Amino acid sequence: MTKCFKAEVISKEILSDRHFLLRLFIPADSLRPRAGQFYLIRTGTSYDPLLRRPFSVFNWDNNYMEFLIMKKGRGTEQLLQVSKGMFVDVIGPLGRGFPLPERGQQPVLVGGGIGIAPLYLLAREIDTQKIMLYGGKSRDELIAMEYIKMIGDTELRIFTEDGSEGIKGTVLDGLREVLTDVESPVVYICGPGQMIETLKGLEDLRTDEVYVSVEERMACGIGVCLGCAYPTREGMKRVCIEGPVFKLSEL
Amino acid sequence: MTKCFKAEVISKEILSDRHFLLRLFIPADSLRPRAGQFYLIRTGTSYDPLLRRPFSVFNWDNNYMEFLIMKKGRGTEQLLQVSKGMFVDVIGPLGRGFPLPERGQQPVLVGGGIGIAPLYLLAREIDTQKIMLYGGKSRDELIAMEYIKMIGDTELRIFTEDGSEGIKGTVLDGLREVLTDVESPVVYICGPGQMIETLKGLEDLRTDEVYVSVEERMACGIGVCLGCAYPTREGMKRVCIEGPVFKLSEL
Amino acid sequence: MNLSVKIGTIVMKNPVMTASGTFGYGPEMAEFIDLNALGAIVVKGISVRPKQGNPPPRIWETPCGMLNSIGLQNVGLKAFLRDKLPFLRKYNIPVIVNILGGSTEEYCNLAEALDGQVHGIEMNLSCPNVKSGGIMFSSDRALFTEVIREVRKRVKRSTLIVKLSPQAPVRDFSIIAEAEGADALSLINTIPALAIDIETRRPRLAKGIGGLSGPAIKPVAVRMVWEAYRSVTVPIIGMGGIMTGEDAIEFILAGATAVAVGTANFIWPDATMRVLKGIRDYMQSHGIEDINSIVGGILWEG
Amino acid sequence: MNLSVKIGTIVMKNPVMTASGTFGYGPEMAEFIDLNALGAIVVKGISVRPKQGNPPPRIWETPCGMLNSIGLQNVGLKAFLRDKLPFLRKYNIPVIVNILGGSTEEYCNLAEALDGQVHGIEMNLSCPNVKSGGIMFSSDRALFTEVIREVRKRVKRSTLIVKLSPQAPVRDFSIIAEAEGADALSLINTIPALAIDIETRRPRLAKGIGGLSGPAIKPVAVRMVWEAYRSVTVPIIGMGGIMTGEDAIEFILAGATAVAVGTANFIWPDATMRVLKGIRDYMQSHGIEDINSIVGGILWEG
Ligand SMILES: Cc1cc2nc3c(=O)[nH]c(=O)nc-3n(C[C@H](O)[C@H](O)[C@H](O)COP(=O)(O)OP(=O)(O)OC[C@H]3O[C@@H](n4cnc5c(N)ncnc54)[C@H](O)[C@@H]3O)c2cc1C
Ligand SMILES: Cc1cc2nc3c(=O)[nH]c(=O)nc-3n(C[C@H](O)[C@H](O)[C@H](O)COP(=O)(O)OP(=O)(O)OC[C@H]3O[C@@H](n4cnc5c(N)ncnc54)[C@H](O)[C@@H]3O)c2cc1C
Ligand SMILES: Cc1cc2nc3c(=O)[nH]c(=O)nc-3n(C[C@H](O)[C@H](O)[C@H](O)COP(=O)(O)O)c2cc1C
Ligand SMILES: Cc1cc2nc3c(=O)[nH]c(=O)nc-3n(C[C@H](O)[C@H](O)[C@H](O)COP(=O)(O)O)c2cc1C
Ligand code: FES
Ligand code: FES
Repeated sequence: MTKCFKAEVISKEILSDRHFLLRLFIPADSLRPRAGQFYLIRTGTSYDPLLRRPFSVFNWDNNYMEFLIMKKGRGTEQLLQVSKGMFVDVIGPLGRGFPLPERGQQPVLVGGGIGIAPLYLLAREIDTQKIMLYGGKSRDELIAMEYIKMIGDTELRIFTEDGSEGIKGTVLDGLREVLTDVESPVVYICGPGQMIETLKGLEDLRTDEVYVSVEERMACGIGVCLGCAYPTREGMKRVCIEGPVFKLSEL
Repeated sequence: MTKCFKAEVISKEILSDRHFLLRLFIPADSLRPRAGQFYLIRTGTSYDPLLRRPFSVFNWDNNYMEFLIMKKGRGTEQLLQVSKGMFVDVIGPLGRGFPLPERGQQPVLVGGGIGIAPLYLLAREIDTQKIMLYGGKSRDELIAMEYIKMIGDTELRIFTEDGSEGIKGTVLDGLREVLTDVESPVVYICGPGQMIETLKGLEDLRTDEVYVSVEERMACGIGVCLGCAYPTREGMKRVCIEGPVFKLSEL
Repeated sequence: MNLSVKIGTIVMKNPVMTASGTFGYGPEMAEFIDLNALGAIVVKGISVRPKQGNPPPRIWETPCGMLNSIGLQNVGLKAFLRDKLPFLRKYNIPVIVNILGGSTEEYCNLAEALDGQVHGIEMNLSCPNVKSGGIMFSSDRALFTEVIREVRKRVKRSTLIVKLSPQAPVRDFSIIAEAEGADALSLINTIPALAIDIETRRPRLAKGIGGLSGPAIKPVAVRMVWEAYRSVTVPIIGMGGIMTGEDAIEFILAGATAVAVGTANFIWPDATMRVLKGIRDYMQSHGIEDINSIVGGILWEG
Repeated sequence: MNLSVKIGTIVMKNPVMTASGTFGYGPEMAEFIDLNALGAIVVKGISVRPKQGNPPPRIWETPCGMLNSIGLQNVGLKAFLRDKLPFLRKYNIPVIVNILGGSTEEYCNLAEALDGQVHGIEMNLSCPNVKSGGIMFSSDRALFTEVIREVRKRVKRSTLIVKLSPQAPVRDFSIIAEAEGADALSLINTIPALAIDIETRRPRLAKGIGGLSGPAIKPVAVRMVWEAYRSVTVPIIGMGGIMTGEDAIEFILAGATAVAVGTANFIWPDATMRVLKGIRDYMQSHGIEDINSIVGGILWEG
């Protein structure tokens, strides 16, 4: 069952001037999250900012949960201010995560920028060999590399649009190439909104076996406000309940 | 000239579960505050709470300024969260402080609870012998005693309404007694609103030589909002400009 | 300690209800709180036919508040009665259905279909009248009067609640609503507002204007509840930025017999229970035996 | 880069002005900023005779906002002309005087006395008309029309600005004000609101209802500016919760030719300068040569 509780901050690891890893103590009776699921987080007693912010689970273990967070506006700025020992309000796990690959499928994980967060967990959950494509505009958008390089059984390919690291190009270029080589792929994608828009245009990707995690502004995260509506072929879906992971063919 | 700047937190000393001493680094070019003057303080980037909060100067030296703060509502709660190295927004010094005693006058300082803040500085500024009456409902309202006991040349009398420390009674009882003994007294008072109301009723105190620091809710603290109006015999006065120190006979 | 209040013929075990559109149809929230502990549940606005609602983005955060333009997305009357109501009937709480329409006829159809099926019918009149070029029922005197009058004729068993918009003069519209037979009033609905993305120069919401809710509007809502309380004798359901029990008490002192918790449900799924506990605590510490004794208890003549 | 804008016949070197009642008469603020850097200064509302204003408490903080009920305290017309105006004349900025009265006659007297003495006269109509039992000029169509019409006859040299209240329908009242000859509109004034101390059961302000200002009301104000912009052709001065240059740009995109900074002055005495710098920065980073080119530049048809 979904939980709503206060979690103590175990540590905050600064990864760059815009990125940090927030590790929370999560009581043992909390449900195990699936890769792609998310938590809503809020801190402090001020009503400004008012709403909780959604973050994918980056990693977890029996007594902690980690979130990889990019500073964007006031909510994430405020989270960056928390320190060890403080408590934050969390609700989760929420939404539907990525389905694990079926036997015989070749997992291909495609992450852009901060979109790597849920894919890191997914990569760790998948215990067979996988291909991981990770990209950003330039090398400073490639975050948590130390963590990503440590995932076992992974063929990691790095892309940057400006060529400052890895292959020059986008992960979607990379994906196309991979798909020409791989027999029965199952693709998992998480990246910025713009990347998802591009994806929808790629007709050759419209197979059943492409899963995309999408983002939409959320108020409640639990299905009651209808704020996170996302248009799909079957009408409006709630990203927080029916998503955030959708089959690309549904979008 | 009044200054508006960011000041670094040098230290935060917790004195009780509701009281703390905030020491800020104040640039050397800042004006020297007078006892009874105050600063407006604000912290963080949130608009909730919105307004700055006024605090009297408790103590200062060439490179720092100290405020004795009682946790009351959300603004002071928020200040309690600041830590060494953080910056807070300050404006000051503001308002009119206590006039120093004239030659031959016997200073009598009367403080209730957190009202001791500006009187501590005043006591330190007055380099002649002074009488200081300090009281609260009970002993836990007597704060910063370690500091107060260290002021030189001071006859300190403590009062508590419940008798848990010092003399059982209020500082106003004490004041009356002192005034029967002392020849040409000059009285400085700071305490809760209720104490000030009582004062106004004490006809025998209506001499020119009683100075009271009053409180009113403030928005701007610099005279432009007219929010801090206080009724006096000569009409409405602004606590932030014409006050916070008034002659009791004016009120 | 008596927390029970009456809104029309609805007896509520406590004054805390949900604000329409902020609590879904119940099941999602049942994961977080015991629905039986609520004074009443008010569901998302229902129209005759299902509505897809507006394209995203539908929400935007503002200082101490949020804008929404959900666009009246709902399952429609039929699906509500078939799929949603049975779930709510399992609970021992009054069910109030918020209704919305594009014409007086639609409101009447909804009212007829729901009368007697649910405890209360709340008319959300912040909808444009299709025939009169988009004028809101809630801000046009003639439309407002007519639609309440017609719906009143069709509601014989359920309690009829008229929800006021903050855009119309409260006094006048409260008096009209009461005169036309409303059993209770609820207020306030969200305040129309606009936020612009200065990078794209487009509104933050796909639909442009949205409704402002949350703590930011609380003082405006309290004032309006007070104005309504002074103008009518029917009970008032107060809402607008209620986050805590203290906030609820403020509304009750201003004249609300019951309170609805809206945006707060998004911050804390158990916001209604927090508010209820806060009310209880206040009553206890202030020696208040009956919540009804402090309705409109503000010490001020105005 | 051109920041200069025109409001009636007033040429402002930049679009940033002060909101009436939040900047005193100038001298206090001159300690913090160079008044010459302002687009214009709008002083605290002036009445024919001096006013003591309301008893304290006069202000109360609310979520992202504040209530005030200063009660129109001011030095009165005579003292203003004698003691306050000479100070402002030393600066090279347009002076706009906000006027308030209890009758059409009082407004006319103020207008006559000030016409030609100051660059602009801003009519604050959120005052009760004494004769008609306290109805506000700003929300009664007939009073509103009449007072503007009469004042217009007396204002021959200064620019006449009508300040709109958020309580009246913006479109209708904007159109009336323009039709009656207003050279410009300013909006919004504070929103009437109420906060109650649940311990004492009394209003937080001595006078009960106060006006809500600050970031909380910004999205409501932006919406109203946009509505006014679509309804009239005279320039609009936008205000309500402007704290930053970004906020100001939002108002300008919505249709404001100039913006006024109010409550923000209480948070940062140099708020106007911060806003001005923010506008400049935005123009620079977006390659905008002339601020006038983005007035009403929102990409949305409504
Ligand atoms: C399911 C899901 C999972 C996410 N996982 C992560 C993650 O693991 N790490 C991470 O850094 N970010 C993640 N995000 C994005 C993150 O929620 C936003 O960056 C964050 O809410 C921005 O808040 P802010 O106050 O800093 O920014 P602001 O721009 O000030 O936010 C203003 C408003 O817009 C909303 N908003 C802004 N950007 C987004 C966005 N991309 N998606 C949804 N709402 C947004 C905010 O919630 C807020 O209501 C996720 C988003 C979703 C929907
Ligand atoms: C000139 C002056 C000097 C002061 N010096 C000190 C001091 O040295 N140490 C100290 O602890 N306190 C001092 N105070 C009181 C202090 O400003 C308030 O306790 C504080 O503002 C409360 O803020 P809050 O957000 O914690 O409380 P809340 O109750 O949440 O405040 C709500 C609102 O009421 C205002 N308010 C509440 N209490 C007071 C008050 N007593 N006076 C003025 N406004 C108030 C707040 O500023 C805020 O706008 C002084 C007040 C004044 C006017
Ligand atoms: C996301 C959302 C959806 C809403 N949907 C409806 C609705 O369908 N019908 C209605 O009458 N009010 C609706 N409202 C208004 C609320 O019921 C309530 O009147 C308003 O939000 C003020 O209360 P609050 O500040 O506590 O949220 C909605 C509000 C929000 C935030
Ligand atoms: C303390 C205070 C006093 C005000 N006095 C006046 C006034 O005398 N005349 C007037 O037209 N508006 C007055 N206003 C309204 C402001 O000019 C402005 O319209 C309103 O505050 C909204 O802007 P803001 O949110 O930036 O403050 C006053 C506002 C405040 C906060
Ligand atoms: S965020 Fe509220 S329904 Fe999804
Ligand atoms: S606090 Fe604004 S005038 Fe004193």
